Amino acid sequence: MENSLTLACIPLFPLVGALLTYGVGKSSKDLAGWVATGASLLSFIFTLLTFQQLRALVGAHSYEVAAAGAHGAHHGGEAQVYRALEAPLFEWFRIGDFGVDFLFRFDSLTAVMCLVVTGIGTLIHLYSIGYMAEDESRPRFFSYLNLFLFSMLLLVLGGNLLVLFVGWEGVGLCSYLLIGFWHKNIAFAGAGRKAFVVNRIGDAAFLIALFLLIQHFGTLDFVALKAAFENTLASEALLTAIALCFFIGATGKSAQIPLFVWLPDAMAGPTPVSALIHAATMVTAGVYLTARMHFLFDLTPYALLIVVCIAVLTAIVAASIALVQNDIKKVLAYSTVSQLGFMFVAAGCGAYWVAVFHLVTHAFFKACLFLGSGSVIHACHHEQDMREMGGLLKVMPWTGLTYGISTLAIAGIFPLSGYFSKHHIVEALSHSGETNPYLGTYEAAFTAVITAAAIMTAFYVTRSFAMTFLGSYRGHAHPHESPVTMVIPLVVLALLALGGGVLNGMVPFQLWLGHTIPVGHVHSSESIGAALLHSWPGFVGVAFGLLFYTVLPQVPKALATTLPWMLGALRGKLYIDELYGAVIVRPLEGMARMLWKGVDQRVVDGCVNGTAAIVDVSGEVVRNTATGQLRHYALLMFAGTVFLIAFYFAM
Amino acid sequence: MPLVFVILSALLIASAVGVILFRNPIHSALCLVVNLVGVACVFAALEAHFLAVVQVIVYAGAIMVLVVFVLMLLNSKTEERTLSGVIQLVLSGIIGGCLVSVVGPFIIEQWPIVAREEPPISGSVEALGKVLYTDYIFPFETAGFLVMAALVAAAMLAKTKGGDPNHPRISEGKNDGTIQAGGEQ
Amino acid sequence: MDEQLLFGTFPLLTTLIFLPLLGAVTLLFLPGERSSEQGEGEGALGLPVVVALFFSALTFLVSLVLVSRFDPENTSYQFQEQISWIPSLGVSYILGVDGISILLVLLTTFLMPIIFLASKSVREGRRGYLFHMLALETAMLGTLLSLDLFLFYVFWELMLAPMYFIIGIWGGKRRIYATLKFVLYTVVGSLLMLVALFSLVWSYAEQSGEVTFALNEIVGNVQLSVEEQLWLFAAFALAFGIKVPIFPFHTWLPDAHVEAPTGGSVVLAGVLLKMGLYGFIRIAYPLFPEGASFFGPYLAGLAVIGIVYGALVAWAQHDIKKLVAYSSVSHLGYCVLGFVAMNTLAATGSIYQMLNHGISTGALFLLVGVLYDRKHTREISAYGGLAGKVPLFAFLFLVFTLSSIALPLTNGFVGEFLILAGSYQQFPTLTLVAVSGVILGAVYMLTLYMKTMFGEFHEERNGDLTDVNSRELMTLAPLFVLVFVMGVYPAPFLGMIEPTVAQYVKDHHERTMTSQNRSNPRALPSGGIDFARSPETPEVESETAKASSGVPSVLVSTAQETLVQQVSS
Amino acid sequence: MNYDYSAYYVLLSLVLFTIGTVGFIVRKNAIVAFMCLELMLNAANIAFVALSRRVGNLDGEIAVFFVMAVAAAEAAVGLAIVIALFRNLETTESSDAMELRL
Repeated sequence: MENSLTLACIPLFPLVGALLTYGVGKSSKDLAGWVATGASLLSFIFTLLTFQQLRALVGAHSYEVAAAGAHGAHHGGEAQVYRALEAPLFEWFRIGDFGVDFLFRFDSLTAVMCLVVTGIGTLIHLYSIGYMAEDESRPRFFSYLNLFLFSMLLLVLGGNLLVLFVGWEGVGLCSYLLIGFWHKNIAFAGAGRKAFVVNRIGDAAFLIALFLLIQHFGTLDFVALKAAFENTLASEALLTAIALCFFIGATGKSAQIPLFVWLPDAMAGPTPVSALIHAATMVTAGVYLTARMHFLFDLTPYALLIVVCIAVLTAIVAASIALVQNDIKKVLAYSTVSQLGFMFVAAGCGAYWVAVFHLVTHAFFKACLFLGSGSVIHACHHEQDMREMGGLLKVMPWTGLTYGISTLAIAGIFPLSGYFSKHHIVEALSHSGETNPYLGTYEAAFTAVITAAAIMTAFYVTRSFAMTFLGSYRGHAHPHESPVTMVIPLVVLALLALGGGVLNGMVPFQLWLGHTIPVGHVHSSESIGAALLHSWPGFVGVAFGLLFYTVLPQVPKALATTLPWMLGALRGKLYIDELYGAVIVRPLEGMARMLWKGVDQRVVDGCVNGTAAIVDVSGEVVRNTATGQLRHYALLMFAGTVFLIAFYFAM
Repeated sequence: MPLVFVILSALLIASAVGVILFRNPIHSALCLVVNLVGVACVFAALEAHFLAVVQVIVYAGAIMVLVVFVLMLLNSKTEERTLSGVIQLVLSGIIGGCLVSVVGPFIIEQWPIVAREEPPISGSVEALGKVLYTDYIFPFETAGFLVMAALVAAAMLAKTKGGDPNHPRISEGKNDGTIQAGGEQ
Repeated sequence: MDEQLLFGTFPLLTTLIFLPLLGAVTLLFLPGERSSEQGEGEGALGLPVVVALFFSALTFLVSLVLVSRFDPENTSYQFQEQISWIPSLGVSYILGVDGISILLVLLTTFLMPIIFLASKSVREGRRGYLFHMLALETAMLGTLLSLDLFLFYVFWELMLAPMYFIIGIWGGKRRIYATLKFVLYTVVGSLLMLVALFSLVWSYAEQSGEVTFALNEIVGNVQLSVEEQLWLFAAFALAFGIKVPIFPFHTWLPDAHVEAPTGGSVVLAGVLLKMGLYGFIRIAYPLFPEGASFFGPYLAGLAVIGIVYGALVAWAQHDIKKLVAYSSVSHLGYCVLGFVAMNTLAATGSIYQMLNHGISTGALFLLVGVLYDRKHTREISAYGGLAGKVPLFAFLFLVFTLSSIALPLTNGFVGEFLILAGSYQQFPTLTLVAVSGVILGAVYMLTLYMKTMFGEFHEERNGDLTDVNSRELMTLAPLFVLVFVMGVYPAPFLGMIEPTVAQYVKDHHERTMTSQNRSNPRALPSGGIDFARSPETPEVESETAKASSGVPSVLVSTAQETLVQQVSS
Repeated sequence: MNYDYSAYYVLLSLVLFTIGTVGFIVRKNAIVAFMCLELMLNAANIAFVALSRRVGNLDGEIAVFFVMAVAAAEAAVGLAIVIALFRNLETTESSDAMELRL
């Protein structure tokens, strides 16, 4: 470990930026965006500097491993020596022997996450300058955006689970604020609240996991935990419980079944927010957490089975809902849920590096897709319904082109980035039985489902592309190409989506991550023909998508009329929101009202007021003995005295 | 049992009953005078001569004059006999009977009639005075204060109306019994 | 040396307690305010407020001196003062401060100037209001600092009178009902406490031959049978439980909060509620370890019910103040749970959370007061969309809301985390239920925030609303700063609490052991006593063998506690 | 040989006291009630004197002296109260004075 000053500066810039932006925004609203972008850029630059430091630190060692890898030697994470940069800021709190430091740690995994967060963050800041140009309260927007960056960096830089949790909750807060950014619309604010509350459910489970760790291991530091887990005697039940608690936390943040309902609603926020938070960074925090806690998950094959089950289910369900959505952002939102499912499939199979790989490529193409959709929405005067679009490729070529590239990337077509990561996921799933006996049983079924999900993915993105950019314009606005600040990020992201595949080999991504997480075999590269063959789900999906929404529009209509119940169910998002409303939210609300009106006011206060009433009534009765007549008092007093005397003598 | 005692107690009880049963307050007062004089006789029979004299002077002389004076002044009317009054009489009579029947035997038992040789103490002026002004000087002075205070109090109470407008008559100072708390919020 | 001489003899605590009372008396001699009230501008505070502010600020400074001279490592009482008061009854005037009470004292003295700054909204009879507030401060400080049971009781009851008038005179529409309910509820408890107090003192007198109310002498020395302990603990617990308030003795709280003037609500939430738990800490637990170990799980159960129940009921409220009041029930549930769990982690968190609750809930009440001053309604439905009209207010409201729902880096998180982490080791199942309060907390607070701050703005209804003015900002700014200071860097605060609490927890477990040993020698296996004294015995190793070798001693003590529980059951 | 009959005197005093109490309860007229009070005081006085003789010292007789002083004071204040009552309520009946009733 080595201390690093630049590391400490990475999250500092967005924090200062957040405050500064708001201050600057008072005088100049336009300047605010540039200040925020500058802060984000500085953060990116410092991440690069720190990244260089880490590379120097890992240095020679890493080449050794690379050389060994080239020989196809059998090696995994165990051969690697863990190297990281640290920035211990201060001791957060210490009770007895249990202490938590405010500590940043920068290892190879964090480096990847940091680069993605700050890099894409900067691009989206830049994009937002154009996108939000006409909004009155854009200083607030940029301030929140910087605050989000700060929280996200805390999340990935945190050297222990509690600092991670700070970021974890922080991004939840920023997500809340940004979803409800246009707070005049109470539905948008409600969506923000929903996101926060659903996330909180996950966070509660996260907290329970922390309590279990504190109780049984006495530390929350990743390095210490890893060491403790290596030769732990703890029962598998306990480990599974901890792992599942973390996974529930992850389902909240990363929108997996059953806690995915907030993400589609989160599209109420401005589109850059959807791109940054709800596609590229925050929602991947769950995946990051799983990768980070790999030493725990590796010990609990049963928990991993559950992870994969949930992930596969999420992938297919979300993909099927995305098939029929007409709101362009909703399509992308469900797509994100589905893609996060893919990532969790990889993580659940123990191929954490694949999950992170897909996380990175997904960040590229999904951010690009969202920004593209934002560009379209911007052009169509905040129209989000794809039925009111069409033929936009001619008017906005840059947007259309970048959107198209990303479409192919997410479809998983060789040689775009999406192919590599997705292929590895399917690969990892089909080999998962080797390491995890539980998974072995369901391997084939899972692989089939995930392939189906991949086909659907290709289909619905192509559908959105076709409905938006091909054909003829069906809306009433006058669309135009977006300003240059919006186009530049699009182009950069499209290039990244296009060339992200270099991470699979040309840049030793797998080995790099191997310094932190187990990466298994280094796969030998395949021939181009095999690769094209392996991307068949993408081709199938894209082909059908293009066919149905350009040449044969009657086919989907016919399908809709033959299977109306299915369309209704998918349009209605499988009625999961309604189900939660009926099963959880409304009963709880009813219970709250019942507890207040029934228990609090009737039972408890009834007892209190009843006691008071009894006293009151008995006072009313006894009061009648006080006639105000002196003689009556005297009589009573006399009788009492005589009684007492008689009593005395009787004793 | 000496004859004197029998006669005196008959007189005393009769006059006491008279006090409470006569409906005209004047008659009651006259009975009370008889009773007070009877008590003085009892004192004399118990050889407390000084007290017997004081009794006549203070009670019969001073207090009764005051009472009769007030009776005349206020022109008290004859009480009417009401049912509730009778009930009250019966009730309190029963309770009183209980008291006597409970405590009476105890008294008889407690101080049985005994013969004794030494002469009884003398309640003469000197003896009483000696004790009063030596052992009981402080209580005596306190009693003096008490009487003085009572006089002042009586004077204050009996002061005629129309003096101080800040102290209205009780009946005028109507109060609805609620506490005026704070201002309206 | 000189300094030591000066402070060694100077009755710092007495000064602290009676300085506010001096201020209150001074207020009585000020010229009448009838004339000054009318000519008063919006900016001017008026002479009575300035005087009250001066005295409370002075008290705050004295308490700062106290804190600066306080030695956190010393776990016994510091700055002790002892004067015989009623010798024939063994009553003395004993004061002292330790790591548990010092920050509560600081919180009290810190909140009072803020309350005085906010007292502008009291329109009529402001001098009386200030007088009662200052008297209340004396009573609260006295309760926190007294180490004599009788003195404690006197101050405890003394707290009631000013609060009675504050709610009863300067309160809202149903103030008479609320204040009577508040007083009667509390008095029921404190009467039982008085009886238990005398019972305790007399039985100690029988045992030792001297009548004394001194806490230090009785604690640890008094020998009571299990049955006596249970009864006496129950009596004290009822008194303190009503004050906390623990479910189901909480219904006075919403009424009192809703009807009290802003300052009254702040002091009620900020300090008065803590007195209940403080009573548990200072009196009930040390005196009756047996009763504590018997009732502890029940208290924890009630606390958890309070957490969930308070949160749910808060969710159903239409009145902002009532909502915040019920949230207090929920938050105090955490504090009780943490303390009852009786390990260093949770108990420290509990005391820390008491401070946090004082700050964040106090601030929320101040904010509600700001709204109420302007629009004279507390109905949630009367507001909406305020974020656009009053951005600064909305921002502050957001920050304190987040502090209330324990977002990390605000003060609430540290306390809540420590409490839950600690209590999980003692009451796993109950804590799991309590964690749902974390979710519900977000639900009701964010619902409140959404309904008041977001959505359509009623122009015709709230168009004349003005943002937080500089005076109100001055009241909120210190709290705002503290929210973050205590959330980001709690070490100095925890450092003051933790050593004392660690010692306290250790003492408590020792007392429980000896008490059990004494009352029922056979119940405890002979190894058990040694076990309590030396945590390094082999039994411990085997107990905790599951965990890795580097398990810190906090956790070993947990294992011990579970054993204690097993033995006692 | 003297015989001590003090028990009978005390018994007499008990009877007189009881009659006085009954009178106080029965009579509405405040002045008569007041007179009944005097009866009760006198009854007590008899007991004092009788028992003083029995015990053999003068303390009982001294007590009588003080009772008389108190009775005098009481007479002064009591009658003044009756006059005040009459002035305010135009009555001397104690049953009419009930304004302080709840």
